[in-house]
Amino acid sequence: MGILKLVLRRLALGVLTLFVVSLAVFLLSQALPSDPARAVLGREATEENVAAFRAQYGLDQPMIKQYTTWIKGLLSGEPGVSYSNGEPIMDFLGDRIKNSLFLMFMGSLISIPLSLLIGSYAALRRDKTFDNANSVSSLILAAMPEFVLGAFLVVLFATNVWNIFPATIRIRPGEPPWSDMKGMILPLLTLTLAVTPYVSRVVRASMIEVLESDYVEMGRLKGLPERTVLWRHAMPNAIGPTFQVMALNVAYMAGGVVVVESLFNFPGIGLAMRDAVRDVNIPVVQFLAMFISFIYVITNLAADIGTILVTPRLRTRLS
Amino acid sequence: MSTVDTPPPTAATPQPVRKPDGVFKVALRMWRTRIGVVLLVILVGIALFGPYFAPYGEQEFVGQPNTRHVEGTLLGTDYFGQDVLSRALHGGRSILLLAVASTALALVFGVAIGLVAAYNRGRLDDVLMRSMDISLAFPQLLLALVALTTIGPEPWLIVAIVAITTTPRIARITRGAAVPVVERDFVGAAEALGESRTRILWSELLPNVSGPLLVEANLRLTYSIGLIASLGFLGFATRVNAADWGLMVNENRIALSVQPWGTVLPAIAIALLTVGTGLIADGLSRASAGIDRAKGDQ
Amino acid sequence: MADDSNNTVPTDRALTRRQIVVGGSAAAALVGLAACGSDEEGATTETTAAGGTETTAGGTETTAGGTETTAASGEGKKGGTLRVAVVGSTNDIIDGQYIVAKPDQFRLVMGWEPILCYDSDFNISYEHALAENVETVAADHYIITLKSGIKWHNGNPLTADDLIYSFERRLDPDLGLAPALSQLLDVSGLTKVDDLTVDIKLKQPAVTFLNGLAEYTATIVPKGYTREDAEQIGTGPFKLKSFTPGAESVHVRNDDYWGGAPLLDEVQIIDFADAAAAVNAFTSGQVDAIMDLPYAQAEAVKGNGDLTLMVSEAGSWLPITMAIDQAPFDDVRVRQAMRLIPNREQMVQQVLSGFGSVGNDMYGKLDGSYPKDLPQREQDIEAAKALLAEAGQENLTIDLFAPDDTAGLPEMAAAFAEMAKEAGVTVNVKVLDGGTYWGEQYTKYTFATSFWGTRPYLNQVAAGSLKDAVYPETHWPPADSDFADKYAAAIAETDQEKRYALIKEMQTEEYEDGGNIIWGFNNLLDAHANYVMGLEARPNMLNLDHFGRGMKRVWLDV
Amino acid sequence: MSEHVTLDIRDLRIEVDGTGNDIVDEVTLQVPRGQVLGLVGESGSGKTTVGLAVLGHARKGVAISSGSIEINGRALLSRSAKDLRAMRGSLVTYVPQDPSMSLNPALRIGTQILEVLEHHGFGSSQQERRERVEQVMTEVALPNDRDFLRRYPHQLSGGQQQRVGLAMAFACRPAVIVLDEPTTGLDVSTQSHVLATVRDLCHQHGVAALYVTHDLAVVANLADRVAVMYAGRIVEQGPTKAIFDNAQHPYTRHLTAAAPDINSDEPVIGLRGRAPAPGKRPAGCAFALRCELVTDECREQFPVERPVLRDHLVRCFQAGRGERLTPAQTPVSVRRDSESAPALQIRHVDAAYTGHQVVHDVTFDVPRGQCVALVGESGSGKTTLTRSVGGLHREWNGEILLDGVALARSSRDRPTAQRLSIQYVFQNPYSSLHPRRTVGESVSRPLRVAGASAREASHAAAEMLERVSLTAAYASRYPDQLSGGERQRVAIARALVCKPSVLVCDEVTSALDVLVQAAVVELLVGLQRDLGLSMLFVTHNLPLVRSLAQQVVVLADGKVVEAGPTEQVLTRPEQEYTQRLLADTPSIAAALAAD
Repeated sequence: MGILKLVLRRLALGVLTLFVVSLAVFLLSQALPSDPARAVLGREATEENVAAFRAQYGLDQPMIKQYTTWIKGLLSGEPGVSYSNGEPIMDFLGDRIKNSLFLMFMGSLISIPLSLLIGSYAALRRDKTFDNANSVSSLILAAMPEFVLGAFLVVLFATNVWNIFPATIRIRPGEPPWSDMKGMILPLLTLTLAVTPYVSRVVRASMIEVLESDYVEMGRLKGLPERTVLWRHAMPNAIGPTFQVMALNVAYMAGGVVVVESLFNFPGIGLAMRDAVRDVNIPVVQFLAMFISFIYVITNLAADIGTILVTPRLRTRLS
Repeated sequence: MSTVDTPPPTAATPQPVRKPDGVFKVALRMWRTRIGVVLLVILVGIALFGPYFAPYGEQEFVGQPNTRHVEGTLLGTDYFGQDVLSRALHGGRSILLLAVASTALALVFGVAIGLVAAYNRGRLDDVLMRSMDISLAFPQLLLALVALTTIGPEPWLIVAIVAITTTPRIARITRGAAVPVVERDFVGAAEALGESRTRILWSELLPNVSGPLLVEANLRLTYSIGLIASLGFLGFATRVNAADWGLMVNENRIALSVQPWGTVLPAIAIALLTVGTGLIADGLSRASAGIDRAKGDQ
Repeated sequence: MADDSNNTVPTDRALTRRQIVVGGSAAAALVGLAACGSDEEGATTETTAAGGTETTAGGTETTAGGTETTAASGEGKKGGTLRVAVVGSTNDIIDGQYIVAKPDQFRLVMGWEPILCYDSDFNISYEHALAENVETVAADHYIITLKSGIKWHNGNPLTADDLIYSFERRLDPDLGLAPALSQLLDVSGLTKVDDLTVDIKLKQPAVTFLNGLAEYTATIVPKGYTREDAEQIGTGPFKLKSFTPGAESVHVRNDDYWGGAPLLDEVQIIDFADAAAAVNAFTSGQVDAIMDLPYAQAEAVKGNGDLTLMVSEAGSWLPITMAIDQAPFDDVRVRQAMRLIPNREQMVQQVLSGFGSVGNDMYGKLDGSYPKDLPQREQDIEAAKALLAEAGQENLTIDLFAPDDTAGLPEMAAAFAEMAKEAGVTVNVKVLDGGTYWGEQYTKYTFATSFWGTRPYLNQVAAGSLKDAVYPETHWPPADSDFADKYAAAIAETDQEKRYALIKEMQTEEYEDGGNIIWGFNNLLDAHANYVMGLEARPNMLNLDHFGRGMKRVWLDV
Repeated sequence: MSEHVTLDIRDLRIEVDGTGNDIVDEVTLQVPRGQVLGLVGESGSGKTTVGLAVLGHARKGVAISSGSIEINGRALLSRSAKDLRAMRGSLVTYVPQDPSMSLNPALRIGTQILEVLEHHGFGSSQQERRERVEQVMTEVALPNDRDFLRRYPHQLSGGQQQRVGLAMAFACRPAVIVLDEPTTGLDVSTQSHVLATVRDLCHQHGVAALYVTHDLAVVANLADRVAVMYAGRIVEQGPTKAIFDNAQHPYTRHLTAAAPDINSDEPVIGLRGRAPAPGKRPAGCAFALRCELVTDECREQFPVERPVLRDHLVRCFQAGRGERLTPAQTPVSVRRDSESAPALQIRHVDAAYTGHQVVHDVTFDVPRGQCVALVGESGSGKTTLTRSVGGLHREWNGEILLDGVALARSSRDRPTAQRLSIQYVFQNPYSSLHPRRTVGESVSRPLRVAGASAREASHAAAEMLERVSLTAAYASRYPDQLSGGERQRVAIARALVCKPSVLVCDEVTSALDVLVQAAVVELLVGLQRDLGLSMLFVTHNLPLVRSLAQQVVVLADGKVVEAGPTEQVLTRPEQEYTQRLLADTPSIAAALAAD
């Protein structure tokens, strides 16, 4: 019962968040100094063309009307049509969404356990060689923007030094995102290298807090084997913060895909976003902004619920 | 015999008067912080004074573009036939100024919001922090992309966007650090004296969250540099053909295999700058954790 | 006359918004407007004549030999898939008669063929065209006869009805494919003579009509064709199998092609997000060829024994435009001074990495009428200063506008601004976003930048150098000039010699007093793996040897 | 006796890693089977370090460097980590200070007890182990049903949590148990129950217990023998009665004189200063710096342990010398100027905390010049009430009158004069001083806020620092350079600098060691006498009340249970609640008398 109520409350907050974001996105696109019709149709467009365009996409409607039409479309799963080719947005973004989600999923699948492992081990070996080496190398990795990192990986593994991995990924239309796993290697490596240092630092910090707790010392004083102390006494308490970390991770990736996708020509939403921004393709920009915010809200919601589920103090308080 | 007349030992051996060690002082005892400071000083020096040492002008044509060996240049030419070294020496100022300006702005707003939220708690706290959460739901890079595309790559806009997206993060950290301080009794003592709210925020709370804030400010500076560099990479330059480390990476990336310096030099500069601030942030956070632990022991 | 030349306008526009923002090197986007081979160090050497026999491109020999017949069908191995990298996006389209972006050119050429075409000397030809003969009855009266036995991809024969429909479709004001064509031609002017012949009466005399028929977008589509057709029917050597904008298109061999079945089984045109990704895919062997190789990579490709660089001369150009009726450019001395400011060779070096040739403030480079005898204008700061002083503009300060969506233009403006400093002119480069730049303000700027594709001289005049031109950027001609009358006479003149004489007068006037600063022409830069046979670097309007005329003679030597 | 010795610690030395500075040195202790040894000392004396060492454990940064520990003749310190693990939790167990922190929040309590049995191979089957869990739960007087065992630590009260800690410690039937202040933070009634349980279990099962505490009353009630630690060394040890009745070491005598007793009306006697920290300890006797009997000999060398009587050992050259300690000041004579209006009147005050009412219709007065002690257990509402008086808590109704004038709810709404005349001293001196302000700044601040000039304020501050027995030199120090007692003096000085008519003291001594506590109480008593202060003294520590309050108000569940003159309430309580409270409060005098 309690959990349901809490989930509903968080959900309501999530919806509120999305509502505010939708307002922001909408207003921002209204603030566009250049006329989207003009921008899309280009320099040879006649006045009639522009007027027809505006009518076709409802740009001649009052703002409130445009907003409600847009929201209704979003809610009914028909977020409108792309300015550039008149196609329904979902038609050409459907595959891209799948691809990007797969990329983020795979990235998380690798980087989350890796960050947990590295972070925990660094916490255990605090101020020892591994911890110091890791702290410095992760600092350097984290300091390198993804675009630099990715570009070097390509030079190293795909083009100039060794030609082992494909420099770009090719997922053909209609094929599942896992159809080119070899091409996935470098994008995943880039994402992992970009995300893991940051996340593992968070894990290290929360793990240290747990390891220094009285109950972990108590576990040792009870004569429990170190293994038990770590896995049974420390881990469950470090897991809660870790959920937040996973959410962070996903949120970070949602931003990072823009760069990674353009580096490796990955047919995902990041590239679509870039194109849409460039082409002033407002419906697509609006949709993707909402979609990415949606992912963010959902992962946070999931992390909150996850944290509650693994934290008895929070879980039992509800019932 | 009175107990009180035993002279207090501390009075007998007067200690030198010193302020409690600040986070920075403690952090400076660590090698990582020192290296960070050295890196930062060097890079800031290059960014600020580099132009005076540049052999060529910022936009001076010196020879065949994308060429590694050009007479009169140390590292060759970039995509536009300009001297890579000179461009790199010119290219740090704007990124640094923008990053510092936006972080400073974010710091002002974030700290104000965080302190007000922590001190007032209740509804105001809820409203403030929820709105911070909401603004965090909007991906930083995305906002930057959309805003810069719609309004144009103006310096003030870059500063505003980075500041706006950084503010909630600083506000959260400030609030987190300030809540335990609010509960400490010296705040109550100030309240009992009837000190004004602003005074309490300013002189009771702020000095006592400076440790975590310093860490966060450094961290945010690191990320701001990265973000502004990424914006440059994505093609948003504030002046046409202006030298800018992030932009340079983008401009010359395509020639990476032919003339690596054009990409590598600014990339290294960005990396060293962020590593520098990152190391300082790391040292500061370790120092402030150590100080907090010491306090907890008492 | 305003004419068909607007066909090429989309080609120019292809640059907009396409290669921008996150794209690879800025200058990379400039590639692809024109044609003229040049060795690495320089456009200045002008090694390759516009004549277009034998082009040596860099270190590796171009494969297909000098003449067009070498790789005729029958020669070379059959089979295989050719994968070509292009920089594309979700905005890309396929239309038999229209393009939005550069990859659209490629896809159009694969499936549809024009009524006439150009050969490599830039003369009108029938070789790759659908017309067997176009008879010029008068400057305003033409009779087109189609080749017989040509079949559509669905097996139906090509007829005069298709030709008439194709004109109708291009004239359709709702589609707006070729608005300026309607200034010349009305649907009522089309008369079917027989199954293969159509009689065309223009609204006014225009010899440039023939040039219009030779544009690659002046294709014939089957009667009833629309862009939305599920099956995209053309006459070209490859049939469209699938197309996903921003991802790829797949084209399969048309076994019934009228010119003999092509050799390749399949052609894949693969979209890349930016030039860097495309280059990486090319150099790591994921694709066999690349359209628009970034200048920066030319050296690397040249140094790679497995790869072949194609440098093709083109006639496209990037002018700085001065509105001749606005201060300070209403004083001809100021215009002349500005034209003396740029160091043209440096501009070619800097903006085009040397992959181009120096311009002489004159367009129509590949046209037979191009005035090679006009003296090459050079940088002369002192003369410029003197002219400015005469005009009372010693310390001129002026804004130069450039769009942010056309890579290269802001940089070109910046390079010019640097040079202008020497002459005491302060040029402030103002970059506007593309939508704004090409919006209402466009053609009203006093001082701006632009880009144009390859056109014959008269077609270009109609497009940009008349008061009623499509884009009168320079507001040419001056009020007291008879330039427009000469133009009217020229397009009505069917005799080439007389026409050229008129053109010469027009050219001279623009060369002396005009508002365009044309510092250079850029080359087309492509590359392919050595095993791709049948592509030749020669003067061309389109990349990859005019896309191998639909890749019909291309084969893989593996 | 050695054959009866279960725990045998010899010459134990524990150092700060890498520095060679000793935390604990020359510690030799024996605990026979079935006996409880009380290890007493101030915070920082090293008593917890010794306690942990008995389990072969040293905290991060600390190492056991020499000495031996044997349990039932088995040496502990030389063992491998694995052997040590096998002994911990079964042969020797530990009950920590704060059960809310040391029970794992993520595991059910049943699991946490059971896992000890499992890992030490207790019994032969899981069934047997489960039965043992149920049994040990009964032993510590907790329910042993499934539902209870499935609870998480946060679902238990503090007393229950500590019983779970005891159950874990006793589960494997250990030979030795180390209890580290297990009742700190518990209410007296809960404390008395837990202590009874400990005593019974040790005696029943023949466990040797090392009971680490700073609370002498607890020790007097529980321990068979007492060892007193000062600055890392045992300065005196002997049978409990001998230690309390016949203390030989000056430090021990100070300790006992400083401990308030519910059954004694002798005033407490404090001692200033603090024990030297590791690395700063002198060559001679560590207590020499504070000792009134100090000689040159004391400063040069640390005296060896020598017996006073059988079983009673002391390390002091001056052992047994010196007169009986007497208070410096005469107790306050209670002034009964009932005609003058009370300084503070609390009339029908209801107060709520985050919406829940925690104070119900409380009415009492603080007569002018008197000290009223407001006594209650945690959760009784006493802090909410006092904060309301101080204007720090706003959720209250009713009337609070200062000098007959009603006070506004919030201090901000009160006029400056009113604000200055009610002053508040907080519980925790570590949190009540702004860490980045000098003592002088802190003390002069109230005057500055009230509008005084910097010079006036700092002059008044210096004067007030002298008044609380700190020198004016303290003005330029920062709080982290001060001991807890010094900080509390500063806090008091800050309160008094405004010349208030009412001083509200909220548990002002609870964070302090007993000697310092006594010194602060002495200070307050002196100030009350000299300045004629009216005081509201809030505490949970009943014995302390005797030393300074003229009136007592007992608060329970937000209601006044009993109120009256101190002597009457503490010796002849009328209400059952008060009686029980008094009965549960451990008393040294009563314990010694009972023996």
